[in-house]
Amino acid sequence: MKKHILCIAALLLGCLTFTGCSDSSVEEENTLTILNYGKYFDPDALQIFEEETGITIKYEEYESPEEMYTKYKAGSIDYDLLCTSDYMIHKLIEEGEVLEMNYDNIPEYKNIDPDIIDSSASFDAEHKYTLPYFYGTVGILYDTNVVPESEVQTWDVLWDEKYTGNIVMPNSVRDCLLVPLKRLNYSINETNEKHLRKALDLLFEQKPLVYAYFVDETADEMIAGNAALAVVYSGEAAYAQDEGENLGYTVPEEGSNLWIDSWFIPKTCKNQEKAELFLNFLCREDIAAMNFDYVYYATPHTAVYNSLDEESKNNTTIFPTQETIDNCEVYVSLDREETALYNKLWKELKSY
Amino acid sequence: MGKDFIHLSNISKSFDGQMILDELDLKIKENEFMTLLGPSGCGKTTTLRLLGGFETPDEGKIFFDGKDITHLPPNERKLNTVFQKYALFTHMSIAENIAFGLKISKKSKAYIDDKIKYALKLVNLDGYENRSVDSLSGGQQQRIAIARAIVNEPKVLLLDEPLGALDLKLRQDMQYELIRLKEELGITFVYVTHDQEEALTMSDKIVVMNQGYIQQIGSPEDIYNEPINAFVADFIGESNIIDGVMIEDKLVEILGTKIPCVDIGFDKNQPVDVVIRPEDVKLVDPSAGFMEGDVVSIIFKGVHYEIEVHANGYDWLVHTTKMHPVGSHVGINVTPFNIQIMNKPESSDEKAVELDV
Amino acid sequence: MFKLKKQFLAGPYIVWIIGFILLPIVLILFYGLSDYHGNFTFDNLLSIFDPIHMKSLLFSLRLALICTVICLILAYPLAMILNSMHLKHQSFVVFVFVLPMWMNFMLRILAWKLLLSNNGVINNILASLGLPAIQLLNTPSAVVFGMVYDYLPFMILPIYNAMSRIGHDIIDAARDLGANQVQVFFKITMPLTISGVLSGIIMVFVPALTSFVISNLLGGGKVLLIGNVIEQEFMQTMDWNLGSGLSIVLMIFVIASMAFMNTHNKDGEGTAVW
Amino acid sequence: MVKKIGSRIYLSIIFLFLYLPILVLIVLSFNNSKTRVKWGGFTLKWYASLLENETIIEAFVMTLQITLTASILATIIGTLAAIGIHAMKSKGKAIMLGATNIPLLNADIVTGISMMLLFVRFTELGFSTVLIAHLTFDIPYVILNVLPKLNQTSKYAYEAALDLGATPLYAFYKIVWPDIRPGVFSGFLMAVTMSLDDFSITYFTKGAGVNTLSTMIYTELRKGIKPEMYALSTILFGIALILLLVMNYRSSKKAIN
Repeated sequence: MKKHILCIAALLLGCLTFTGCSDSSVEEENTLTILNYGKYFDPDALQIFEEETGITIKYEEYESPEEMYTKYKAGSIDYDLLCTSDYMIHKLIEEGEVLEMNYDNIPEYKNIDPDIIDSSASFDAEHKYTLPYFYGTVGILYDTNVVPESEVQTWDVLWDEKYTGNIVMPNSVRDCLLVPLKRLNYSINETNEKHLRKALDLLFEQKPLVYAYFVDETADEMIAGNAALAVVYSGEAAYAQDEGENLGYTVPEEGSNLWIDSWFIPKTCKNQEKAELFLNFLCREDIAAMNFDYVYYATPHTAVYNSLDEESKNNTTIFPTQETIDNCEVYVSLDREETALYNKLWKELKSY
Repeated sequence: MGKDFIHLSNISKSFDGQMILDELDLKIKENEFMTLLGPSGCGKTTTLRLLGGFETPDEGKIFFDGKDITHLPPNERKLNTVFQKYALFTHMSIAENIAFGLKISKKSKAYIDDKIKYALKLVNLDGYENRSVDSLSGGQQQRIAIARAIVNEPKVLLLDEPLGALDLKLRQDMQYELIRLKEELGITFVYVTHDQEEALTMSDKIVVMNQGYIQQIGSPEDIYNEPINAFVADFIGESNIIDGVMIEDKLVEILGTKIPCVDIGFDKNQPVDVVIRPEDVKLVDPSAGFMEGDVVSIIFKGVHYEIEVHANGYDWLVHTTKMHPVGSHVGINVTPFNIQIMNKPESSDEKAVELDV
Repeated sequence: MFKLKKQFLAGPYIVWIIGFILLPIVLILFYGLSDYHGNFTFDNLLSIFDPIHMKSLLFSLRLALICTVICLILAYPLAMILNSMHLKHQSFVVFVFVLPMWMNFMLRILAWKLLLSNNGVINNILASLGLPAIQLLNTPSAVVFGMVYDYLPFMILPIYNAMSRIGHDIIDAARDLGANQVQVFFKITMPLTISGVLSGIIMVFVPALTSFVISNLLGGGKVLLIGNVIEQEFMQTMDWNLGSGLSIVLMIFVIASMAFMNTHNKDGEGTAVW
Repeated sequence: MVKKIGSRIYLSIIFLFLYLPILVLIVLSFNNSKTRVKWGGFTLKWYASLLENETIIEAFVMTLQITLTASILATIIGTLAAIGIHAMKSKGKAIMLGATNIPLLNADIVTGISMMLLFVRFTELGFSTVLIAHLTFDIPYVILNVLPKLNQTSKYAYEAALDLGATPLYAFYKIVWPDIRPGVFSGFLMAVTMSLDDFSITYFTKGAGVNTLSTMIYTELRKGIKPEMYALSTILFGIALILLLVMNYRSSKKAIN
């Protein structure tokens, strides 16, 4: 009897591997391999692209820019298109890993807000390499039932022992360090080890109060009511406010980080024209709108912005006011030694 | 022999609704070598386990030296068991195995060492103290199992088919050893086996069991020569068991022939089992026997020939020292004294006759 | 006529061993013993003495030890109970403990998160009873809990196996020789199950020592085990040399603990779970 | 009696511990509410939307593909290897067994990383690299399940078959195979279990677009799990339960016969 089971299993296997193989042999020629943040592209939009162009997309996600860097640098997968944050792009440009974009192939680029393109100068000085995708701030998402609005105007609240076990901090080096750095009135691009040590001491002091260090889970944890205060990206905050109740978002007055996530074409790209075809596609108004609805971060796409109702336009969680933007810094990349220092501090914080 | 030492009184025991022992009643005397003999599933091992304390009876009581021990756990009973597959502790040395019971009863070290030496000598394994169990042969393991049991100076030694796993030669040697041991120790042995030869060789008394009932109790000679029913006859040695009808006292009809016997007291025309041992069958000239037949096979067995004779539709089993070639025509004769007449069992499952011990 | 030498049947596997078992280890050694520029160095190995790494290694050892002890304490009586039930089909026991494994372990851990989180089922029950909420998740205890949950079957099965191999006649014999139930346990059952206990310990301790997933999922980023350090070196910091160096250290620890166990385990029936 | 009740209670607690999370997932799969902690009534909608969720279905199919391919190939290679090893002299045997133990005893993370280092050097990460990695840790389970069975078979029976004129293949099929079949089968099951449950090794060796359930859930878990996952896990559990029950029933029936 067992023979039969094996036979059936073998048959099943045969079918599965057969279909699997036939797929992969076709897609070798006509594919785009894309690496992006998690939850950062509407899967339906990807499908539309595949249907319109016949190009198959191999889509992969990552959590932190550092993880992206490793995946890219490992060199085992040749990516055609990447989307990541300002400072990481800066680093890769400096390492000569980025191809110049041919904006002539991206007519829809005209939709992108020139102000944001200007802000990108900190990492793409000559505007040759990148295409802004979303931008936003880092701030505090809080449970309005537990924390009064007055308290969250400053980062100090994250050291308030009242909220022991109710604080979520970011699980990435720079986003986590920016909080004490700003509290101490240093730059978020601080490289002075003494200053960084001071910031780290604050984080050590804070650690017993922290519920967890999260990135992507933060919004869901806040919606589920597992914590009262969380340091998040503005987009995450907007998503959380949409799904949950009684959640507020502010950027504390000491200032914070303005981030711009942008697309670029890495050296490993096998077909730049196809990559640019995809970039043009995502700048199309309908697609940009889809992605805005899906991701819910501030879009630099002027047409999409203009089509929004007044309420959304005035949602300061999504679209920071000019005042806030002026109060924020953009990350710049760190060199090898500085990165090593940051990593070391990070491990120190994490090891008990 | 001594007084009744152990009394199993009206014991019943069943497993999963299946009756293993049915109102068994058995007495064992002091210093007796008593063997429980029967086919597998007859209840002999269960009886032994009841004695050892590994099972409790559903009904009935067990008395040991006059005391009720029915519910006493095994470790508080003054008897020890030699297990079928020895059940030696593989994680201990020989000496540790033997010392196990003594250490538990907190004997002094010197006493224990002495006892180990004595016991090993008794089973002819002196010097084996520090060997590991795995390094011993089956026969040696068996002796250790016995040594381990007897150092505790039990009043009764229970042996559960202790020779079953040994080869023939070793088994015979061990039989003599056991008899010698029994005499040296002067204690009661209760021995379980399905091997009739073992039972006949060693026992003072044999209890033949089948299907939870005692069939017959008696000395080896009694059991062999005067089996009480066809089951016992068949189980103890080989027999020709033939359906017969009692014509009148001292005359029985088998296979269409009336032959004289010595039994009396049966009803007229009562159906009976006629049992004749193969060595009691005499092969004579065709005209001299009460029946004629042809030799269909002959096997040389060393001391005798085993011959099969086809006569009147029955294949007779004959043991004789004289050779009769296959195909030769012979006569069959049996002296009346050697013909056993037995009542047919009341039911097909050979229900035993009630016995009084 | 061709004559098939049976040894050759292992041919494909020998190739496999060389290509996919030995070669990767050679690579780890290569990376671990060289620096960024490919020069030979012991620095990566020695970096284990860096206080950060040492701390997380010691912390991993501590959690793994606690996890192993808890598993042992839970599993041993359980194995005894299961054994005393005299199940007709022992495969049933295996079945019961293997079944959860067929459901993805990530999902099972997720379920625990739902139960244990601040606003989760257990805290809600506590709240409805008027008791204060307790933070159960994102603590070292939560990580140990997850480990115990995931690895408990690996402790139970070998112990149960060893226990069911003890013949009833052995126990009977000990009882017969005067041992009471407590004595039987200490003198017979325990010594005879020690091999099962040892393989259980190995099968729990090693994965617990090297785990990084459970601490990621239940530690809330606050519990940094040596496995997490290695994972971060590979996936975040991109220092493969250091990561390999630490992996070698971990490997040495695993081999050492195994060697230690094996000297105490003569039967060597290490992995017979099924 | 007290002892018996005590042990029953203990048993129940352990089973609760093992099965509570599964129960939670099953309950949640029927929960008509978005938040995870509130019961919003019975629904089957997650099962319906599961079928439309391509990410999950793809990961599920990928998992099946990898698990089945790896387990079956591992069973074949492993069984052959076991026969080969069995026929070896003691020294060769020891070396082979030592090597076989490496992936079993080594930490998952080290195995995963070492294979990643290998693949990154010589090829591109993708489906085949995951498959190779799974095979690598599946084969030892097969070997270790088959070898003891081989040790139990009598060498003479096989030789007797050859003596009676059987070809080696026929003799193997008629004499050796029936003896080792249970070992092969449980080795296969073991391989399936390990492949299904693996995360670490897949995590380090998978390429773009290749996601098993484990790795998919790992990313999903951090982004907020979709209720469809509960539905899938309930279905998976149901399948596993039925499969194992059938197998158990079969083997117990055999035992009675």
